[in-house]
Amino acid sequence: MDNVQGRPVFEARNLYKSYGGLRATDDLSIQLETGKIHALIGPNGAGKTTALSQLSGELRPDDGQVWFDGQDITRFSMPWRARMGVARSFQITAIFDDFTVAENVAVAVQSRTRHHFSFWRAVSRDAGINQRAMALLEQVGLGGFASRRAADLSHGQKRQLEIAMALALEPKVLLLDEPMAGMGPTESNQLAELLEKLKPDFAILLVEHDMNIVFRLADVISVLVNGAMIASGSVDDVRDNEDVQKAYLAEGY
Amino acid sequence: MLLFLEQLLNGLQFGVTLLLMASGLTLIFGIMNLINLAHGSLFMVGAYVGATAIAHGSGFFLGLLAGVAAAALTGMVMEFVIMRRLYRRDHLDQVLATFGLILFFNEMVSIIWGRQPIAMDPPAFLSGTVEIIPGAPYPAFRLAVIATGILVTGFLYFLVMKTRIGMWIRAGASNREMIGALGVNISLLYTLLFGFGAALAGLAGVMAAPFSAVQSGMGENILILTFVVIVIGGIGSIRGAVAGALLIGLTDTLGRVYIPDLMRLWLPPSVADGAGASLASMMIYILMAVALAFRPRGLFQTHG
Amino acid sequence: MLAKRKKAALLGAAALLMGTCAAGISAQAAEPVKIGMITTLSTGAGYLGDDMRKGFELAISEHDGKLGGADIDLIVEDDGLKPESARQIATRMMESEHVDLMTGIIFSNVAMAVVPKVVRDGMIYISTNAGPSALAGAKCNANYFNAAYQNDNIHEAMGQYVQDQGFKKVYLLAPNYPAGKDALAGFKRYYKGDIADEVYTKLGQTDYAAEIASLRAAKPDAVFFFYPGGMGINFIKQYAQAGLKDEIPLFGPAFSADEHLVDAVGEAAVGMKNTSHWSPDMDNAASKKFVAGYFAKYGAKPSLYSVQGYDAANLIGSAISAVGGDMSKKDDFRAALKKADFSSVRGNFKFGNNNHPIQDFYVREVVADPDGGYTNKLVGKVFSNHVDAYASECKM
Amino acid sequence: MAIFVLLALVPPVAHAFDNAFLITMFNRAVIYAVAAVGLDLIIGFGGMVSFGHAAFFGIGAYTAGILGTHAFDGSDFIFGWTGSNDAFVVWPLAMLVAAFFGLIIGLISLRTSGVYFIMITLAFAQLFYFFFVSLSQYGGADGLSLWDRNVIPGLDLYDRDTFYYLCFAILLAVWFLLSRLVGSRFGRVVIGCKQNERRMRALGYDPLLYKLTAFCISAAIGGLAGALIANHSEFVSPGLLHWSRSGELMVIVILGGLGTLVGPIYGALALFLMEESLVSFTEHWQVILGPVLILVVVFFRGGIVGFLSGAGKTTVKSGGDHG
Repeated sequence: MDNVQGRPVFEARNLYKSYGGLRATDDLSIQLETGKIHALIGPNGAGKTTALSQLSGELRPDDGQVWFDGQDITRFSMPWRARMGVARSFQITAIFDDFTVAENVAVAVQSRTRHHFSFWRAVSRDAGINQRAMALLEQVGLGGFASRRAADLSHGQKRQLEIAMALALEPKVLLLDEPMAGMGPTESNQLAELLEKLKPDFAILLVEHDMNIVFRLADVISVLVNGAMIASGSVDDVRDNEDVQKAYLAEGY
Repeated sequence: MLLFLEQLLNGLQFGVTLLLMASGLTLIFGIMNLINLAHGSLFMVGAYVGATAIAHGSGFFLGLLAGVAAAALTGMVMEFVIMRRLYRRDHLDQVLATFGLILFFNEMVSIIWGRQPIAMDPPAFLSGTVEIIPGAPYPAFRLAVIATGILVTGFLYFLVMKTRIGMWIRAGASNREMIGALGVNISLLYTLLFGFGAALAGLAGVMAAPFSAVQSGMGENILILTFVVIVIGGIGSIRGAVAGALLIGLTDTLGRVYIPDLMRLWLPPSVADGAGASLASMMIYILMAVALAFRPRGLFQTHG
Repeated sequence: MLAKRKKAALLGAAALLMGTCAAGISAQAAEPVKIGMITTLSTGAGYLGDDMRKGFELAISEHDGKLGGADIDLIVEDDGLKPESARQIATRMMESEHVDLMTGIIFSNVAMAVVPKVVRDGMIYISTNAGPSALAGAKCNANYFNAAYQNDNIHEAMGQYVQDQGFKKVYLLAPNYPAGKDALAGFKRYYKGDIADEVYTKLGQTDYAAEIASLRAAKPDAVFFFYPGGMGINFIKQYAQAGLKDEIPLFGPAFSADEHLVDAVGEAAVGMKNTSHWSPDMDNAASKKFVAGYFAKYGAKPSLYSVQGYDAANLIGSAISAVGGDMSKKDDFRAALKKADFSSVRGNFKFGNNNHPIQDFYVREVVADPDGGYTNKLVGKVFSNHVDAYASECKM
Repeated sequence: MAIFVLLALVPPVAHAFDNAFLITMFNRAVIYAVAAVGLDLIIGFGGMVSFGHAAFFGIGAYTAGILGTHAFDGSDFIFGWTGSNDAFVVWPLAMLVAAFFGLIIGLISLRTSGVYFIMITLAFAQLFYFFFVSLSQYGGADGLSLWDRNVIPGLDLYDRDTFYYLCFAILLAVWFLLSRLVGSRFGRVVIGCKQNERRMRALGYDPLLYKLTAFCISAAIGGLAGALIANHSEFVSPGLLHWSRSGELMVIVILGGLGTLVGPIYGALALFLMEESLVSFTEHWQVILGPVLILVVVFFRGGIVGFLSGAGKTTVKSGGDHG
């Protein structure tokens, strides 16, 4: 992590994306810095997931650029960006149900290594991969569940597993799409603590609904309404912004 | 030019037969998310029952009705006994179970009717020709097939676009959960819808019987073409089925006639005729591969 | 519980295995001459094999279940017009049922899958219909006898007839498979006029609307078509429905106008000229006895396929009697077959150097049968003692 | 692995009963099992429901048939090469040609998913079916006789037992290699793609690459099985590529147990034994096979292997999500 503090490691410049006549992303610019959590909030349908998909490479913007580590990666696919160090999690839990918990992480760890086209050696006995996977599971607090089938985990544990899989990519940037969705207060709290612990080493974009969590974790907050960013700044700035209050009141928050 | 128009009519006639098959299949797929390989068996049941009834002196219209009713009934029984267990299964299971149904039906008709094809003649009042294009007398029964196809398509359009049932169907095709929220008795609706699709297949079977061999396995050739039609059109889309059916009907007919001629421009006639006939038989599959290579979900995709 | 299931499954598999073995053994214990008949009984062409079998069985029943004095065990299997299933059946007949000789194949493509293999393995094969050119020329075999015709013959006869009748512009149609191409080649060997067009359709095609439209536009003065079985029924009907029957005359080989086919087509076929090596109204004692016997036994008119089955059975009978029922005398049996010492319903019949028939060919016309239905009537003779075009290539 | 012992015992048992046809029949089952094990790799592990696998089977068979024809009559095949009868040339080539067409078909088909994939693979198989139907210089619809079986120095492939054990050894080898493969790094990626392709992309994998490789491997195995069946029946025809043959291969996989690799071997045996024993009861044996198949699909999801291990594996809808 040799990034100088204060210079963005990941940056979106003037992204546009529309579907038919509908503007889903309207001149969105955002910067992520190592050691900071940048929260992206907004009412339902504001285009948060669409924006995140463009950052992760799953969707291509109609216009605008995405920069990572001083390189224009706008035309890079999601797998390519993931290998470079841009990891994401999904709003709807996306794990491999039929794999064990350890295998879930192992397949992510394997992504960092080469030799995917090895057809002969049993990956289940690959010490390098397995040890790293176990270490990551310990880190997110799933050390005791390694050999359980992933589908049998609780919801909160699945979300933790997703974080472990993202971390396995040894990314510089973490794009987290509502990681606390569907969690109880205790689980949310645990995950928040984990994110705080991870914060110094990563540039994190956090899409989140739960304002308490956002206010607790975020260094910078950006507010998205109808695809456009109506405010961006520190927690206090955004909390006092009239436009933001209006937008949220209209939604009934 | 005269010849070309006549060939267009031939292509259209084949196209509407495909359309009768395709519209039922695509509705069933769109709403129930079910691949039914046994749809061709319903076509066969319709043809057999229709031809048998007419051979026993029922008269054409009663025979037609018998064929359609038999197919619809078979379809509803099929749905009630087997298909409803498969809605929530993956496509692989559906393919295999309905493949099993094909084996069963093909063998069943050869037990009942024997292994040799049975013949059916067009009714006397449609056995002549009509000069719809001056100078080119065209068989009246084929015109009747085209007319039936157009009428049924019109009816389908009305049903899907203008009625309450149609609203459910459209809702179901675009959002499967929503249909449950509308408070409709889904399992009854599904059985009826399946029966309706089967009736269309049966109708296609009876209408096609005079110019096909009514025999065990007759459903499979048209079934594969029907799948090509709905896959090119976009599964679940009636508009896609119409476009696909016409495209395939015309490509097949015109290809058969004109590709050998085209090949003679480059090849000696003895080679060109055989090669042209071969290329013509591959043409629709090439068309499908090309269409899907550029539009992986068909021309009129309904499912995102 | 689990162990039990496994046991049950293995026992089941073992039982199936034993069952299959036992079937093989019990079949082996029988003594009569075993004839393996592979033929086409299903699909639109199923009646071809069925007629052939009926002819064959008629000959057996006329001799009280015997041929040439020996009891006959006739094993009949349907090939479904699939070469690969015929090949499997042939293997089973040879390896499991140990038949003494084989016969029955209708279609050339099926024959080509089976015959070269079985005759090379020493099996004697007598063809009751298919006569592919490949087996008549350089690849002829001492174990292979054709009791029907060489494929090209009947088409050649029609080529000659159409030429003699003075037609100048003929339209040709056949399915796109090797026998279809051979048919048109055979026709063109003797017809020297113009070809309006030469069209090959998909094998098994049932709807000929597009082809008929093109045909009409080409304005030929005659049409020659080779569509056996269900294809022929559909073609002739649709030809009449398109209003062409009285405008342009149809000509074909007997396969396009056999007794079943014309009955199924009905009025639309009347007047159609076709060539054959036999006709139901032929004036010889064997033929008359055969037609009467066939009708008495099956209540139906025999077709050329029935004739070929009947003649083949009698041919086999003549050879069995020559070896006194001892099928191990292979050389004597072959020599006896080659003599063709039986009375054919076709009149003239002998084998050429390539074990293919040398026989006469006739033109027939489809007429309404006074006894109901439709039938063929002799019009005239085209070839006498006709030898096929490949005999000279056979070094036998 | 009771099944392997059972298969190894077929020739001695058949000789004991003096019924050589049993070996011929089991040999067919063994060859179909080779193709089905290969198919299980992509359906059971990769989630790619190929309804056109008979294409590769046929391509392999025709490779052997065409090369054999030229070797037999000494005519030119291509660039002055007169074909070959050498199994060490023909069989690898059959695999290579099948893999090559697997690559092309896969490249186009894998752009689609769900039903579209099922149907486009079917369409490609039809394309090849009609191609061989019209390939008149090699028999067209009539098919092609293999005048001589392929040659392996020191082995007599015309000997029933030798050929049987050779095919059996190939089945063992294919089964073993694929068992290693599905446990390897590559295998894990392929299985991951089946479960959640989007997640795999987010983890930095390009699914197309891995699925395509698996598809080609499966095609190559199908090609090898095709070359074997050509030798077995000494005859090749478009019937090998008929769509119902693709269905049959899928039936074998499901009947035996999807995603187990050993299952398809049970499946092939079960199907052929069922056919042979039902045929002796009634020529209409498919009227029984059809419903049996439906029962297996509806109630014994795990197939024979699932039944033997005491649990019907239930699979949730995965490939067919059209939301």
